Amino acid sequence: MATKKTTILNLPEEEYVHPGNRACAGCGLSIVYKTGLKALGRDSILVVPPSCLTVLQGLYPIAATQLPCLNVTFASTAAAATGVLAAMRAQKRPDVQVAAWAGDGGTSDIGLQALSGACERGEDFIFICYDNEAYMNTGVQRSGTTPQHVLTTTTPFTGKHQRKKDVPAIIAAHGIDYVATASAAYPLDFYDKVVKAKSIPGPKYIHVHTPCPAGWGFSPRYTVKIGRMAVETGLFDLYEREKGQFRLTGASEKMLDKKRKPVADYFATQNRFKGMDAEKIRVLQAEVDEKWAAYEKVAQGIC
Amino acid sequence: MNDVKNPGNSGNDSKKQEKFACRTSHSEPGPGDGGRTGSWRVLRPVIDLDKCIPAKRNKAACFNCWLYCPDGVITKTIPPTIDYEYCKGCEICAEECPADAITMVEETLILMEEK
Amino acid sequence: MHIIEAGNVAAAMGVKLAGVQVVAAYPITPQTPLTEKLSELVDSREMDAQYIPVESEHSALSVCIAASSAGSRAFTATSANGLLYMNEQLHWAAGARLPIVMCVVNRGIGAPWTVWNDHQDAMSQRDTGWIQIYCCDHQQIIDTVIQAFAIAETVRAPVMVCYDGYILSHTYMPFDIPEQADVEKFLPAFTPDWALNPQCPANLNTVTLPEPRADVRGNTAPGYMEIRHNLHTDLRRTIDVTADTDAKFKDVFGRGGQPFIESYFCDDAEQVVVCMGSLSYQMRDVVDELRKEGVSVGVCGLRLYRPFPDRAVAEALSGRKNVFVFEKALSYGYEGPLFSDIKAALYGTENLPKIRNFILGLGGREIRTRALYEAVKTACSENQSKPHDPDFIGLKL
Amino acid sequence: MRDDIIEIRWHGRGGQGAITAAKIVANAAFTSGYGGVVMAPTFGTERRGAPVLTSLKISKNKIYDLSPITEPDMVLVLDHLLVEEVDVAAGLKPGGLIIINSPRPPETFNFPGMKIATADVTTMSANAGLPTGIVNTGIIGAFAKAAGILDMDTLAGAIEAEFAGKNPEKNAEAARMTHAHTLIGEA
Repeated sequence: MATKKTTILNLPEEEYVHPGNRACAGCGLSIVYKTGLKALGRDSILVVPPSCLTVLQGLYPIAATQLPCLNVTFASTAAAATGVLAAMRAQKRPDVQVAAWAGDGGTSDIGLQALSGACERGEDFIFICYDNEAYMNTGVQRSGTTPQHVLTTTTPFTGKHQRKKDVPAIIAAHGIDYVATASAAYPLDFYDKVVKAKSIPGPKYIHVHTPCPAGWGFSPRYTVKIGRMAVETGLFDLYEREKGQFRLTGASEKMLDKKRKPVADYFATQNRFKGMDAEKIRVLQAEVDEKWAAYEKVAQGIC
Repeated sequence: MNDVKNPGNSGNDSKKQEKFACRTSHSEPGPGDGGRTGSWRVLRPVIDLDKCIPAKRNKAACFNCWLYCPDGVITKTIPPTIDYEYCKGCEICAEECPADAITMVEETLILMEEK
Repeated sequence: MHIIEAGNVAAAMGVKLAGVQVVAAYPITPQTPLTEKLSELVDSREMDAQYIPVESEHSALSVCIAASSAGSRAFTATSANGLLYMNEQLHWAAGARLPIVMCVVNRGIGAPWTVWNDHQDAMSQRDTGWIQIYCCDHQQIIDTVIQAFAIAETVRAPVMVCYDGYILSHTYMPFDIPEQADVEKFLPAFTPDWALNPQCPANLNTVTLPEPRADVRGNTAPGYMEIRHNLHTDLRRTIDVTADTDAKFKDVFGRGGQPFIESYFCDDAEQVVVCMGSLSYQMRDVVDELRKEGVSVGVCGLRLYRPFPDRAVAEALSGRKNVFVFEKALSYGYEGPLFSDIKAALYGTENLPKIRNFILGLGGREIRTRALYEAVKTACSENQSKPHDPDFIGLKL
Repeated sequence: MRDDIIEIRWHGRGGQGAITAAKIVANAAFTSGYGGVVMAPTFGTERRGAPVLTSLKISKNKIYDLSPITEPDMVLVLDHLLVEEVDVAAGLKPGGLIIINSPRPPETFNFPGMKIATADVTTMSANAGLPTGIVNTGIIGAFAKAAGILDMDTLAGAIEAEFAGKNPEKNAEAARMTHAHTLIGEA
């Protein structure tokens, strides 16, 4: 793509999130949120269901966010975004950017029906799912996007038996023009994706991987490092699907020419993977290898 | 047939209504919703300006600490500064600094020094 | 101008006249023709509104909540299980103090499935903080939809306009369509005191603590309990607002005058029948017949169910010999919900009437005027109080 | 319960337009000074081709009882085959009127104590230029002739208003032609 990449030096300095908010120290969402709001800009309205972001944004009557935001019920996020859009059309204010920010539970589980409806109707908004891979706000329960074998408070001993739900693929199946993934470890890549999404009409979906020190069991110091490892092991991939065209981006694109780190290294950094054994790791490594073999074929033009 | 009176509940049915107050539950933006979150900190990030890249070169460069700070308490200035009032001490800046310019210092030691 | 149309069309015409900007709805019998009519009006550009064909009732009300929060006049409609699917959003809309109007085309609730009329759907939602007004004919439907926006926007609370599924929704009868200019005189454009706006950012409906807390300027903002108390006191005041709105409507359109209770032959009545919706008009034929026979009976058709006009109810009923409450809903394991409210309103008044509760018409069980006549006549002659355990009319056990 | 209400029941098949016919008569009644007009289709699910009912009540006074008709003053049958399938005379008041779309004369129908009127609406409507099987406007002509409550010109006006932009003249003509060819049997 010809669009110029943003660098740290030209990333806007203005902050839209006040300090002294209630996010945990080292929160991956916080990194993504402050960067995403820079990309969205002042002329935006946010829609947020219950999630860690509800807490980060502050308790009545003080708000940590400097953009207008509508807090809505868990299942209603994308429908509420639709309602804001309808009001903006009715009031002839088409320039206002509407963006929904939901967690993985609010997206992949309880919010999926409304999201699917909004995508099918072609609502002109950006839906950002920040994926910390469990219900963190309620204290780490499994969600649809919790990876296999992860220990949560509702999968306490033998881990989650099922695989991670591929939400971006589900949303892409609606035939919308922009679906992308991103990571808290690569804020500039995320920033550029949000900026690009703003220029595309219709529904846009961005799925962001946000490591969670408390829920995943690692020191807050390593939030960025662990996010980066998820990409470098090939477990979580950065990509865009623009008008159906898939391409890896940023660090994941570079991984095509590099040797990936073993997934075992990533699992070793977090307490939530304590239930892993050699056989489980072997199977997961094989799955990642297979996925990347397919990426390489696509990159070489062999489909 | 309109024979039953329909009295209101205020007792003074004909009196003009006092305007209803705005009841929207809206929060206004401001810092420190969570209080002075600097108190959450156990370790304090301290920047060694001899190592810090923008400080050393005296020009805009690096700013990884600013980019990754989840709480937006580090400035994109030469040299970068940290707002200890709100810094939660997560250590991401120290971890991500490519020049190892940020060290985490025990708050208790700093408090003792200040005394 | 008078036209002969179905009740659902009367509702749609009211929505159009009220200048609704955002409509979101999901089809459900017997509300569907209303939804179809509104999409037809929007698609043909007879109505300048955004019509959102949502994927569920939950989303229908979500769209209205958001559109209203962003400062647009919003409308939805549903029935039965659709209303129940909205339940969470009903509380949310009222808590957020949004002047949304919704038509509830009353229908029984599953399981087992029924598509026919009773009042269980709306009455089971009475504690959601919504104002509920019941209609007896098509003129009331169109007039009440218009008035509902005036009430909602004055008190900042949502309104349900309830009318009987099929009996009113699908039945054709003549009604007058008010002139657009008159409606605009009665109902000015919606100007919310707060709306989502990038120029003035605020975070709406955030987590609120049990205790009051200082805002960014150091002023004390209410805690959750104060916010709930405000909703309650404002809904109590809504009783007067409903009367004021009715009076203003009568000035412009010449219709109205009985905002809480529509009474028929009540001034000297020893016996009074209380009911809601189309049943209260059907009961007028019974009253006519019994009056011919010398029975002193009248009917009170309750229009405002929430907030409950307790003072008006007490005034209308205390001192009567007998009060019979006929209703199409049940608080299972107790009695008809309206019956409980009526008894509570009478508490502390002097000259307590004898009182009885009759349950009828559940899930569309046909209500023959002859059966109503027999029930009222018998109750009058029995002249006994039965403050507990309702009687069922037309039950075939 | 009230004796000021004329109750008319319509028998047709789903999709045959009985509701539209009843609505046209309702409009004509309202413009003729009947302030109380209530038209109610069968409540519930309707399926194309299956027998359906529509109730029409008209009165000079407001009608409060919206329940379905059980003791009609007259019934209209849009398809004479329905007579074999449905008890069209159910609840009909003694001496009540049955109007049937049929090529057969009234005396061939056996409804003791009732007044029968027939008209070949199907043929008349085709002669008026309507597509085959459209009988819901033609039958209104038979109603005008046999019931004698509303005059043909008012009904024709109501037909034209209902079908504005959709062959109003042909529909009105079907009614007028049927009106001229309606046979009324001895009571």
